[in-house]
Amino acid sequence: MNDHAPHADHAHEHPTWKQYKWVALWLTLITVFEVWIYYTPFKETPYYIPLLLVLSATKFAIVVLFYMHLKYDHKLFKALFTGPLIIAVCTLLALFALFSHRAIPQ
Amino acid sequence: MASAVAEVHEHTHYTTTGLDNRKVAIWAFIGSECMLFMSLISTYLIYKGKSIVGPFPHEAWTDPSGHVFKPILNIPVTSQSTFVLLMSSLVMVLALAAVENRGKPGYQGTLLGNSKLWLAATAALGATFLGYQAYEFTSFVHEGLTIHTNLFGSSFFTLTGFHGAHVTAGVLWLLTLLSIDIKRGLTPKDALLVDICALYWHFVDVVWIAIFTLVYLIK
Amino acid sequence: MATTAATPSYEQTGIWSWITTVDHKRIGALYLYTALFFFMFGGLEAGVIRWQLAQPNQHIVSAELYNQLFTMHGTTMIFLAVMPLSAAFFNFLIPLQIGARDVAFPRLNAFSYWVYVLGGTFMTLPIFFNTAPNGGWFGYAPLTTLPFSSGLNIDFWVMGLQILGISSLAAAFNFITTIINMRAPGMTLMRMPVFTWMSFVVQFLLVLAFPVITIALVFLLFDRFFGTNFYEIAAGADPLLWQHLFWVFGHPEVYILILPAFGLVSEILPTFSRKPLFGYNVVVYSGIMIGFLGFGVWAHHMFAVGMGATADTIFALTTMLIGIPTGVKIFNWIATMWGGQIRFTAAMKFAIGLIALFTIGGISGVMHSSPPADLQQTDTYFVVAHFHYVLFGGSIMGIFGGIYFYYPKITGRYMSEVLGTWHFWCTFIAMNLTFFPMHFSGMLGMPRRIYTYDAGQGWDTFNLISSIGTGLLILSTLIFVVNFLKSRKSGEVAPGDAWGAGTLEWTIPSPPPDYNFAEIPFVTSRYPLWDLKHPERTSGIAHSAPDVMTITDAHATPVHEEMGHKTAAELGIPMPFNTVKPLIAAAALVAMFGGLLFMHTNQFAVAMTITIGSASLFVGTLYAWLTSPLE
Amino acid sequence: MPRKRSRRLSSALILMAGALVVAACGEKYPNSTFTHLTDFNTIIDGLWNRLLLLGTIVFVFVETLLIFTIIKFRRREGAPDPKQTHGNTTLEITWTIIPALILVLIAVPTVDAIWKTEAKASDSSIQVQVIGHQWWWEFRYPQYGFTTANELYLPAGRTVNFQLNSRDVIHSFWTPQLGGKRDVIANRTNYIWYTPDSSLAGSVFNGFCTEYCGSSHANMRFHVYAVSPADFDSWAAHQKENAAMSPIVAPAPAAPATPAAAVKVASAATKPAAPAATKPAAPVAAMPASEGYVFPLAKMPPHTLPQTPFPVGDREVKFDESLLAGGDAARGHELVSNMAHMGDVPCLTCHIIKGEYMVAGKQMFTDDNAKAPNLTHFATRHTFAGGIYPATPAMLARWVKNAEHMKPGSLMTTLGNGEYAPSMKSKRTTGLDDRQIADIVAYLLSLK
Ligand code: HEA
Ligand code: HEA
Ligand code: HEC
Ligand code: CUA
Ligand SMILES: [Cu+2]
Repeated sequence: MNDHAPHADHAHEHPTWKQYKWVALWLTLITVFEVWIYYTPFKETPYYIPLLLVLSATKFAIVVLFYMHLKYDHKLFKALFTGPLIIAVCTLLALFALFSHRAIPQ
Repeated sequence: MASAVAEVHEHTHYTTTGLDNRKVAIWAFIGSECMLFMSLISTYLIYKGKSIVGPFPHEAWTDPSGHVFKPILNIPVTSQSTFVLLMSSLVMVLALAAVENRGKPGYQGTLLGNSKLWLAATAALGATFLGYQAYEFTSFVHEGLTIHTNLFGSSFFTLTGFHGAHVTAGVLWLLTLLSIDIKRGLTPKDALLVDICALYWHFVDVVWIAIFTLVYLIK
Repeated sequence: MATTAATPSYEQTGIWSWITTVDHKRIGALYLYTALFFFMFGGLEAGVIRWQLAQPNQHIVSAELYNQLFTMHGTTMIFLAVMPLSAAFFNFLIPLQIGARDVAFPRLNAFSYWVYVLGGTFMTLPIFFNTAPNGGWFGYAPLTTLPFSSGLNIDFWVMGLQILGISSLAAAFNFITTIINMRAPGMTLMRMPVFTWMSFVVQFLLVLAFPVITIALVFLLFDRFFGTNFYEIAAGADPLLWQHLFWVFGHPEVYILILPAFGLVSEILPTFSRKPLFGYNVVVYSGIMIGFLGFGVWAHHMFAVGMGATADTIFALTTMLIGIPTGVKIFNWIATMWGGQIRFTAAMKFAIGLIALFTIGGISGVMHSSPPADLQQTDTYFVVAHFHYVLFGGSIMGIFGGIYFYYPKITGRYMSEVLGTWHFWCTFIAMNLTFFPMHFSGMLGMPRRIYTYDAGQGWDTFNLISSIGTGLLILSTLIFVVNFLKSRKSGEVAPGDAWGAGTLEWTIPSPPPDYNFAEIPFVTSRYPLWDLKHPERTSGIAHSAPDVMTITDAHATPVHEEMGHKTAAELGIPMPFNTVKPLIAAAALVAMFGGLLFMHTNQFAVAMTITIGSASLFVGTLYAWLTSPLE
Repeated sequence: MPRKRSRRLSSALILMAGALVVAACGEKYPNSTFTHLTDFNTIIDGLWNRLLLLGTIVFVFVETLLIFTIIKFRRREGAPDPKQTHGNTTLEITWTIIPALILVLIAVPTVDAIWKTEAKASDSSIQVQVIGHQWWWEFRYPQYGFTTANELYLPAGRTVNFQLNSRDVIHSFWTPQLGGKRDVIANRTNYIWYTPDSSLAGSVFNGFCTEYCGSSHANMRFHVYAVSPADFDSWAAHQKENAAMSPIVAPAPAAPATPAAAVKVASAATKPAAPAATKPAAPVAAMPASEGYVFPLAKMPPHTLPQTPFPVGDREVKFDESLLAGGDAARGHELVSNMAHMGDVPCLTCHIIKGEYMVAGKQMFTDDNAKAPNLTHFATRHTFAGGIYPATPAMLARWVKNAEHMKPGSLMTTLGNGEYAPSMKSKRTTGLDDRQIADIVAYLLSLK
């Protein structure tokens, strides 16, 4: 009954097993690195937190782009995900800023 | 929440974009989940350092009776569970590839094509993660941190608990797929069923990536 | 043209067919009736409020009951009346406007409706037992936490909203998918009717805003039932956490309430001006803009909490910015009428009424957006005036207009224009009489949410006028009710193209057959029916047919006015089975929350039995539902 | 026909405007926010005028355009289809830019006013700590070291810096005539400051709680007395002292304090004090000449005198008012502090009266954790219970007898014997009889 199968759905290429392996390797390496620096004096420097944020954002992006194959998928899905993600991140930053400064003079 | 990914057996009609309805819906659902976890994570961050009694995540604490509490978070253990969850994502993509490529050379009859194995492995790794979490929760309770203790306890358990609930739902979903696979075998026509489950599963993984950094590694 | 409305619109009749229906039109109708009922109920509550406040120091209701009344009035109007009224139109119209045979997930749609009805009932019943929610519609913690509200009142509110949130979210995923994926060939995004566009934006607002209140409510629920500390001031909690989370949801929510009305007006004005909408692109983009900016202004509800000058400045500026896209809409609507041939039908009057009244509410909104000035306005009747002008003058006027406009499509008969005219003028005058004086009483010092006040404060006359206006509003709503019910039986019979409008829903019979379109149309412009009947009106817009592939793929045919009526079976169109599973799942879901209540009456075992029992029923039904075929 | 309609529309509008104008002329607006009585309100009112002007311009423009359009372009029978237009970029840009410019005209003074009103208060300001409770206000003067409730004295001409805090839910502090609101929040300290104009000495203002805070949110009001600096100092110096009657050693010589009060009490009571459910009589002041300054009752205009009627129906509190004349302050004094005399919670389990101790022990509370209004100089106050009742004997007696009926939800327990106590959902079988209450009232009114 499904002869006029939805077009375009499978036209895109998926990442391959080779890529999957690399992705997994990178994820592991980054995680190991993150945990490792947690135990180094680097933790006390002001660069620690930004570095961690960058690293986890990288992991986040890798999983979304390859495992969730967003990189290869329809642009609609990119929009459906990045739009909300941006709003969520901005809201989080705004809330964080609102709660972390003592507002009232005196 | 499950309702959002419902209607699994809907037939594939003509669609405007050529995409399947269920896949559109799951992405919308994932977008929505971003806001859900944003609220949980924000609350955790806002309340960090605001508890008036211990235990605390990263600092030791002595209560008025002189009892000393260690910093509560156990990085080595959580690193392991994080690794488990990351690997579950790997086997998840393998499961999807196995179903999608059923019958193709390189998959037919090979390890790579064994979708049942990969589905089972994903579910098992998810369950392992949950086991770690159960261990973590009980040891925290033993160390004096419950959901009632302080702001940290409330926000920590609720945040990680919500994530754990998502993992649980994912494991159930995977087991359902596994049982279908065992019963009648998933074919490339069913790839979408696995795909939407995989998207959900990876998203839950991605949330953990954020939680691991923001909650565990950053002081 | 059809001469009777007796065409059997649906193949089955009887109560059971309604309970098990998965037809988006029937569900839309159910939403409409239910929401109108709740609207009356909320109005009645407002009536008691105004009766109590008509004169100083009155004793119509006790303080406790008054507090329940305004809480339930606000909650009812927003969550049980206006949102579901919008949902009625989403359900009924979106598939028709985009040329689809149903929504993407018909059973999920039924589920949303049943969750809404049961959740609404769950929240409304307690008022008869004097235990209705009493924390205000935004339920500020810590007032709503256990130490300060130990009764069941707030439990009903927390769980009721949680339940309604599930309904809204499920519906929103459904409509997002529907609009993205169920459009007829050629119905590009920029050809969608503006109502569908505004609804599309609203679905995203729902999907992004509701998770936030869900979490805020989960915290409150956990605090109340499981002893967490999220809002527990004794544990050092910050009371502003609730406020921020609530308003991150709450402000997008107000645009959820208004955008559907904007959409309806954008359908009505062109039809009765006999001109296409002026600046279609701009109206669409400004709608998107409003939705997007709506996420960046929430703290304007919190100018008095002491956020500090920087935050006040930022939120003031973002708030003011929203006035621009909204103004653009207003001017485009006026420009649509400009140079037209305006027919003053009841629907058109309400649409024009919206422009006139919403503008007033928008301007007072801009006055709020200036924080120092808002320090004098916030929590006074000036704010009450603002939000009734936008909510009543905006949402409700737009929805009334929509009801007059689409009634013929829904029922096959027109509503009486004479009664409609009476309804409009009574409402218009009464509405101003009720809410305009509140600007004065507010700026002259009257706080909101007070059940009583002393004489001689300078508020007496204004309150009296407001209360008289409310009496008239009730009267005018009764005119509407009579019209609505009477026209069902004896209204003039309407043809498919009831008003000479241009969009797809008017190409099919009124009421539409259950499969909507005998053949999926292919669309070549924004006003397909005008292409057919008044090509001169659309000659200025670009036309283009979709490519042959898509057309054959969808078995689509060019748009023509379908007048005959055959059953789905005769046409060989497969229709979804009716099913009662969504209702069972919804009931189980509501029972799951309801069971928790027994924890607060110290019947822990009962609570757990009910909650776990109905949770299993829910999951079981869900499995059964997902594994049973649709057709 | 449409023309007739629009005429009807405009006549309706005119009628309405007319009605409002009439209403506006007939009434006084004692709580108007449009004042320039403080620096704060002057800034706000200036801003408001700008908002009102621009708002009115936009309003008039849009509505005129709308009415003009619907009249001019109404349908004419048999007319051909109108010219079809689809949009116009120039127009779109115009009606984007012009509102943007108007908003700039609003934004600039707004931002200016934000930074002015949220600047740090000058160091020489009077500090007042405002603490919100369900449903009454605690006012502390840390520079002077005393605490009072529900009535606030401010020296005209000096900047006051309010430091706001709550002990329970969120409240909001508002005196419409003097300044904007600021929320009163637990675990968070807020500030707001303003300078009452020096011409204000001798005036009184109404204040309100404007954040919904539970059952009696409507009954959480207060009064602000602006007084001359000299009067303020005199008042403050007196408030700092112990209560007139305390510390009491022997109950016998109640004489020095009582006569004046007793006379007043008596006279108030003999006037057949306001029957239930009608407007109560004006409060009776107890202002001894030589004591500290007290804002004269006579200078309080009607809108500042509370008019809350006695509760009626199942909330009615019956009290034998003839007993009030015979109230004995000394006996009352003993009752408030002595458990033995009451068989129940004496007043001092919750209230503070400086210099007074519970018979068996210490004062239970300090100002920092007080559960109830400080009563030390209660008789210098003209109103009580969140400013909703005048401090008359008849009112006080009923209050002490059944505060929960007098004020919905009040956290002061019902004390009268045989009274129904809503919070316990039962009738009390112990507690004070009317005689004892009369004594306590006499004592309360002696606390100058
Ligand atoms: C339908 C719902 C709806 C809508 C559409 C709006 C629209 C707006 N609202 Fe309103 N608002 C509410 C519902 C709504 N509001 C509710 C329910 C509350 C109270 C909640 C509670 O406390 O219970 C509230 C409260 C509220 C507050 C908090 C007040 C307080 O508590 O102190 C503020 C503050 O900034 C505000 C601002 C605005 C603004 C700037 C807009 C703008 O979107 C308006 C824009 C429109 C126009 C400006 C008119 C048209 C424009 C032109 C004709 C162009 C030219 C105009 C100018 C240059 C000015 N609103
Ligand atoms: C869409 C939303 C909406 C609508 C339509 C209305 C409509 C009305 N509201 Fe509403 N109102 C709110 C939303 C709304 N309100 C909200 C959010 C609040 C804040 C709550 C809070 O503070 O928490 C509020 C608060 C509020 C207050 C302030 C209470 C307080 O602060 O103490 C007042 C006071 O006058 C009021 C009055 C009215 C009146 C007179 C109407 C009238 O328009 C109602 C007119 C009546 C009807 C339309 C129905 C009449 C019909 C019948 C009775 C027929 C019955 C017959 C049959 C069944 C056959 N409202
Ligand atoms: C359970 C604690 C409690 C006890 C015991 C108690 N009170 Fe109170 N009282 C309160 C509270 C709380 C208020 C504030 C109530 C309000 O305004 O809502 C109050 C208010 C008052 C007021 C009004 C004060 C003002 O300035 O507004 C007076 C007078 C008063 N009490 C007198 C008494 C007397 C006399 C007794 C003993 C016979 C007594 N109270 C016992 C708690 C108590
Ligand atoms: Cu305190 Cu309202
Ligand atoms: Cu808002």
